[in-house]
Amino acid sequence: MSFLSILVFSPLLGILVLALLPKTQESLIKLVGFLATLPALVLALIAFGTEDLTKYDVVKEWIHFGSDASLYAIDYELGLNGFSLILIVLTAIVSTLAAIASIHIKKEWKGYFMLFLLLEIGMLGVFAAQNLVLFFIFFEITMIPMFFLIGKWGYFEKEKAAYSYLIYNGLGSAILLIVIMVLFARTGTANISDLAQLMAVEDANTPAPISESLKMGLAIALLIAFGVKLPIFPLHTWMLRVHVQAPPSVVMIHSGILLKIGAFGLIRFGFGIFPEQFKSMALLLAILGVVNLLYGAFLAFIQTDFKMVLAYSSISHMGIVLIGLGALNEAGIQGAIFQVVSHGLISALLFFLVGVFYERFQTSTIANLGGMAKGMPLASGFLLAGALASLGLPGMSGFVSEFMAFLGLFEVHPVVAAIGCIGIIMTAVYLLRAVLGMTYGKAGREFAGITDIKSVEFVPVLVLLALIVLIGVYPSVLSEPLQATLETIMLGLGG
Amino acid sequence: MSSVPVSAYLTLALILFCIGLYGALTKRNTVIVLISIELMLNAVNINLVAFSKFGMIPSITGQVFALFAIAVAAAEAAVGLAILIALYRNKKTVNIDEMNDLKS
Amino acid sequence: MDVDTLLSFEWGAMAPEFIILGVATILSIVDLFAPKHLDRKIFGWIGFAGILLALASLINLVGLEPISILYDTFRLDGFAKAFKILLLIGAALVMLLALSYKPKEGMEEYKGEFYYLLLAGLLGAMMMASSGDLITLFVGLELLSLSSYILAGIRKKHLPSNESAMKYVVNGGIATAFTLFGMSYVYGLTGTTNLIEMTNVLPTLANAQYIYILGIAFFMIFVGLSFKLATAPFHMWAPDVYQGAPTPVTAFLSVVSKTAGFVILIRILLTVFGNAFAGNSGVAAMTNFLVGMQDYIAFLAAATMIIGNVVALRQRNIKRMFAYSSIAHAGYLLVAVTALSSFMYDALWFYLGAYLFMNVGAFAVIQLLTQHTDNEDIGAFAGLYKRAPWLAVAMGVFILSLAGIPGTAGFIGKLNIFIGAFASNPAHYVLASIMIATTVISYFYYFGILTQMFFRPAAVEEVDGGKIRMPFGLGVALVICVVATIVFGLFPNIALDFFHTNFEGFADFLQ
Amino acid sequence: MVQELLHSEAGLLNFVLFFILGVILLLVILGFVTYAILAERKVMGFMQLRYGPNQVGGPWGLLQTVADVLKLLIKEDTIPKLADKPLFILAPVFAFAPSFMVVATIPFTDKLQFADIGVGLLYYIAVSGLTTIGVVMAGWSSNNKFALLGGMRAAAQMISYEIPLVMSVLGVILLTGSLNLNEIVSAQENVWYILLQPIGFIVFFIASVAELNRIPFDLPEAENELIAGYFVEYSGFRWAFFMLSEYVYMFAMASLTTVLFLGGWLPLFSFLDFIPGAVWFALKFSLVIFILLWFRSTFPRIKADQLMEFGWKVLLPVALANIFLTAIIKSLF
Amino acid sequence: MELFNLYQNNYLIVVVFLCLGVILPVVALFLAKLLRPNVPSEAKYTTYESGNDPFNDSLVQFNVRYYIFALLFVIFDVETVFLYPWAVAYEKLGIFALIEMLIFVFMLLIGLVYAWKKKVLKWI
Repeated sequence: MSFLSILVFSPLLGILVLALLPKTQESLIKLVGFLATLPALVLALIAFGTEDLTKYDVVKEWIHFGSDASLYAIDYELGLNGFSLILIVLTAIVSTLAAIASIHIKKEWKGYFMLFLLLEIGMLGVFAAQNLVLFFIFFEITMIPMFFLIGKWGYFEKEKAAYSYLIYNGLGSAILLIVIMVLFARTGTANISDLAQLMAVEDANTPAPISESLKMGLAIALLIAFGVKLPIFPLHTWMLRVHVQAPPSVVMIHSGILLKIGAFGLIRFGFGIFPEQFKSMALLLAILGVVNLLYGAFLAFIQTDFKMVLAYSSISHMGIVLIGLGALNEAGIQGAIFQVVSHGLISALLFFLVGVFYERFQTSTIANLGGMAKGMPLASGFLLAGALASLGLPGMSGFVSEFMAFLGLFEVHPVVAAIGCIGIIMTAVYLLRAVLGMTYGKAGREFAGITDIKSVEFVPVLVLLALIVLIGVYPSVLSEPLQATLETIMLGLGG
Repeated sequence: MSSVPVSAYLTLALILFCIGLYGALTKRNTVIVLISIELMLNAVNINLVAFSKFGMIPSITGQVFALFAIAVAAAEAAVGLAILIALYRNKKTVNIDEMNDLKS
Repeated sequence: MDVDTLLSFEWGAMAPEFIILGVATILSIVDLFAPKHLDRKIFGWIGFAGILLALASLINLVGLEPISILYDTFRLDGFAKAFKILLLIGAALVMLLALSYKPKEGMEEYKGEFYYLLLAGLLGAMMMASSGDLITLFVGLELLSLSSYILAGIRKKHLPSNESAMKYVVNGGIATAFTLFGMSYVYGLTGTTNLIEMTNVLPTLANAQYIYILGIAFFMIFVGLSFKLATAPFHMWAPDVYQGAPTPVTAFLSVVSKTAGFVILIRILLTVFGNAFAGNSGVAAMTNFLVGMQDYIAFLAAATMIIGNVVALRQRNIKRMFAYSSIAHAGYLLVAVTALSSFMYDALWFYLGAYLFMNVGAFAVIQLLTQHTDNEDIGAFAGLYKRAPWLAVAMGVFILSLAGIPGTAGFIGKLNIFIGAFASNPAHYVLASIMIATTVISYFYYFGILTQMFFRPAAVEEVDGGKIRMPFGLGVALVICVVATIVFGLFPNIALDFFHTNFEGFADFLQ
Repeated sequence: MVQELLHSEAGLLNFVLFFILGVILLLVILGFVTYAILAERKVMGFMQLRYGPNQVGGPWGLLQTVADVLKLLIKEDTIPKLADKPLFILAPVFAFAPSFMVVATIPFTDKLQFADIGVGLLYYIAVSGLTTIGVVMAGWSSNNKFALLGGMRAAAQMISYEIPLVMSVLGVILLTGSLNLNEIVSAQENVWYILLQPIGFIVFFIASVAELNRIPFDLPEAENELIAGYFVEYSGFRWAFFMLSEYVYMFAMASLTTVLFLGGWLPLFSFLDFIPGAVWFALKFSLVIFILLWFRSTFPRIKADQLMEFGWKVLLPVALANIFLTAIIKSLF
Repeated sequence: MELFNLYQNNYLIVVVFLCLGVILPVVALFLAKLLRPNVPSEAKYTTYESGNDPFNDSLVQFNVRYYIFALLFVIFDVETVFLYPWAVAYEKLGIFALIEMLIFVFMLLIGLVYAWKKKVLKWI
């Protein structure tokens, strides 16, 4: 077993151990579930520390269709580059923290953790996959556990949420599958770098020709497929339901990592394989980004439930990713990637806090939580910190990413960028409205007998905050590993 | 040799087939439906025998095929009737419209 | 024909058929003379052993060169071997299901028949797989059909069973007539019923009138065979029959019968119509007849997928739902047929194999549950995870595989079909997109079952604590199915390599 | 002349000529029936030590049957109100027409034959089966319980015995290698098939008696059980046609027996061939008829269940065994 | 041509006989109609039930055995379709045909035994 395989599949060990445990042993199960996320974290950090990422590449023969073994082969190929490595680290961290957050889970811990770990395998695999089919397989593997996690452990309308998650993502993945299969069937390979090369050459030697219009169609399909995941404005409704109905620990994962698969896919495949086509769609991307940003911000403003505020803020923040991508220059794309990571951390933090509140008050509406600063000063403080990070306070990660993304866009489309800036302001407005309403607003309830954030709950909060600040103060912790990836992308874009 | 062209047989067979199909699809009485099916199968036999005698490449195989078709048709009719009898015992009807216990 | 010619045939090629025939015959005789109180279950085990023996003898034959005996009416080529393996495995699993089938009423006196009729149906299917003549094809088809008719109605005192059998017979009869009518035209055009000889004659037919007749023949045969496949336009029987028939029979219909249907479809399509030409506007413009028909097949495939998946959404009865699901899967398979790419055989073979395991497995669970609760409503699955977690997980695997989720054999099967559809020229984008879209639609009802099993509490607390006792045979079948579904999902090359090394892509198909 | 006619082109003229010849045969058969009925009554009379008809038409009551027919002719005809009228009227025709049709292929001598078709035997068996339809039709259309029961019984019996009958002649076909009745007769040049096919003959004969609905197998028309079976509602000439068809069948079946097993027109010993074939045929034919009449006065009627089970459980297996015995012996020698 | 004429003529005869078979009853019944008296009365047209007034529907339900015999007949009669050509061509076919037919008839016999054992052949 190679390093990367172990990294990706390490949670499997936890699943096996859990399978053997009796299902009544609550604390033991939770402990095992938590421990099972650690190997991946450790390995991911080790990988983060290495210089030469290519040594982790794994290629093993796996499936080949048709009688010619070299053609139509899907190999088991894992590999890392700067971008995916960062996301893997992010995944490992958020997973571990979400496992801690899962102490609030009230029933069927065994099933929960097994699915949770399966989900982690899927996420790690998605970022490590070097080939489209493998990517798709891991992508779908994330979908099934999510369906169950939402549907079983969620709140009142959990089944509905699970279904809308399933169907939207199913549709997205279906479109993705079409793209993947067309590419695979007509070129005979699913390897991403091979494909990128083949696409770049005119009249490449493939089993079946790929016309320019087909390429454009595939690119658009790819945009839609990942747009569902991201989510881009008209395709976002499922995501609200999930954010509201799923248990907070799951939403940490979902908002923190799963949404990023959309961005990851767009950057990795969209810009990697179809640079020309995406170049021609850049303005569209930027406009979509601005729409997302504004739409999310405006609607977040009128929400009464804090979860909904966060859900719309996610939409809004994903707009920034699109804006960065639409800029088509190094700053923009770097901003987009930064935003991916930063939003992953921030939303994980905020949703963890939501989980903490929900655990204590069984509610997350802003009005009901008013005046929390008195009862739970620490928690309120963290909440405020998270919100500030989210609205892009300098010195925190949100600032870096938003700054770079807009910097990039101002260079190309200043008008669009200017409109987008309204969104930034809005962000500050709605977040502060919500957070201040909760912390200092009119007291919504009695806080007597409510414990503040305690013992193990500190871990995720502090870790996440530390990372947010770290990135904010010292961005090159991300930008250095990203350098190579960015260069490749920029090369593909012809600049 | 023959004053009757092969197309006449084929047309006859086609007409019989269509009558059979019409009966099988529209009749309410299951027995009649089964008989209609037999009619369709017999139309095939006419085809086969006509082809075997007057076809472009006449050969005896057509008649052999017709024999098999007859045998199979008989078996099918037998099975059909047996099932109909079993059904009739339980349901007391041979009307195909009344066979509606199976519905979602 | 004298003794020497008789002995000169390689009868060994028919060994699997002979074994099945022998076992079926012996069982039927023993059944008549065995004492009444003898438990007929032993017959099931004998039948199962017979199928395994036949499978062993078939695998023994795998390495041989194509054999054609009895004046080319019986062919043992790669195609036949490959699909016979599927048929035998499917029948063996169904037999295991049948062994554990204990309905509450209506089957008291017909236990023995059940087993040997199953074998007779299997024999018919196997004959279809390896016949090189329209007559034997037809006889095999009918042997399978007639056995299935009776099997569907074998619960003699059970009204739904009777009714389903009746509907099956009527629809089947019409379909048979269609097929036969088409075959008669093909015979008329070629003057022979032998497929090999036909392939020699058909390319010489270039007259527009003949092509026209051939077109009619094609549609007749295709429509007739769509009955066996349960695809549009002859799918209407499936829901009723699947619902009314005993569950093992339903499994048999959805697996063995369907596989056999595709076998005969491919045989006829490729040998007969694959060699004819459509239109004769200049020699250069001659196109293959089958290619000319692609659009129509594509239309039917699309209709089948849409009907199957959309109507399935409304179903509450689990067997009925699976009937529509089976229609949908037949539609997916038709996509592979439509594409006519070099991947067609792999795709069909693998998909049918995957479908075999996942569907039989699903039916095993359905049988166990419906028998246990005497309730075929989808609600019977409610709270299964609580009552029998392993069973629920197994069913979950089958459902995911049917829905085509990665990690299961169903996904690889679909992948294979997609490659075929996209790799062919011109590529079938629309058709494949419909297939993918309908797959997503299928999530609704497939995951509906998962929802019932995992999310909902059991509808009623059962008297005996809701414990489900697992009969041995069924348990074995379930384990095999789960393992196969997952193994072929993760390591599909076990099957694909076996296929390619042994059957060489059916290069011997037309020789 | 007939030979030339047969070889000339088929046309309307031929049709007319054949028609005339057919009418002649029909008259002969009607004559036969007339006197067969008389003979039956006479023979039964003798066997039961009584006179039988002896009053009408001079010595031995020669015109008795003629008088009976006349009586039937002027008898009032009723069709029950509840009957299904078209079917009721059609039934006698359906019963009679096939009975006459089968006679067409029977070779009375090597010269005297009407239709010499290649599949004569098959033709006979196929067409004779049609009568069952007439019987069932009569039983059903009468809308009478007795008639219906009789019709169903008759049908059940006829189809049950049809199978042994059909199977028993397979031995003959195997030996001859042809379905042509002429060839079957000529194949008996040396040995009659009654000697080569004793089992076949016995099965055939029993089955044919049953097919003819004669004692001991006359259940469908058992007067004292079902009044008169399927034709209970018929009267006058309609009724007469059922009777007529029965006797025509008797004629046909006796001829067939003669042809298949008794060497047709061939002489008993070859030195006796100065006697014309027609005479030989008549002799053998009369013998068969006599045996049939003899049966009638000797045997009791058997029970319905025995009748059916005998056909299926005894005759059919025996007939099948006979086929294979013949086939095996034939391939051995 | 000669043979064909012979062939056609022979079947023409069959047609003639068919016509005769139909014409005779028609003519005879027509004659009888001229001769016979017609004195209708209500009683004459009632269904005959040995002097009792008819009761219930006459199209009574039958014992199912009648149908089962019909089914058996269909099967066996049709199977003889195969035996006839076989018997005719037996000399030319040789031992293989014998074996094949033995198998075939053996199957038929199983069918018969099946019916026997299932007490279908029992007439009540």
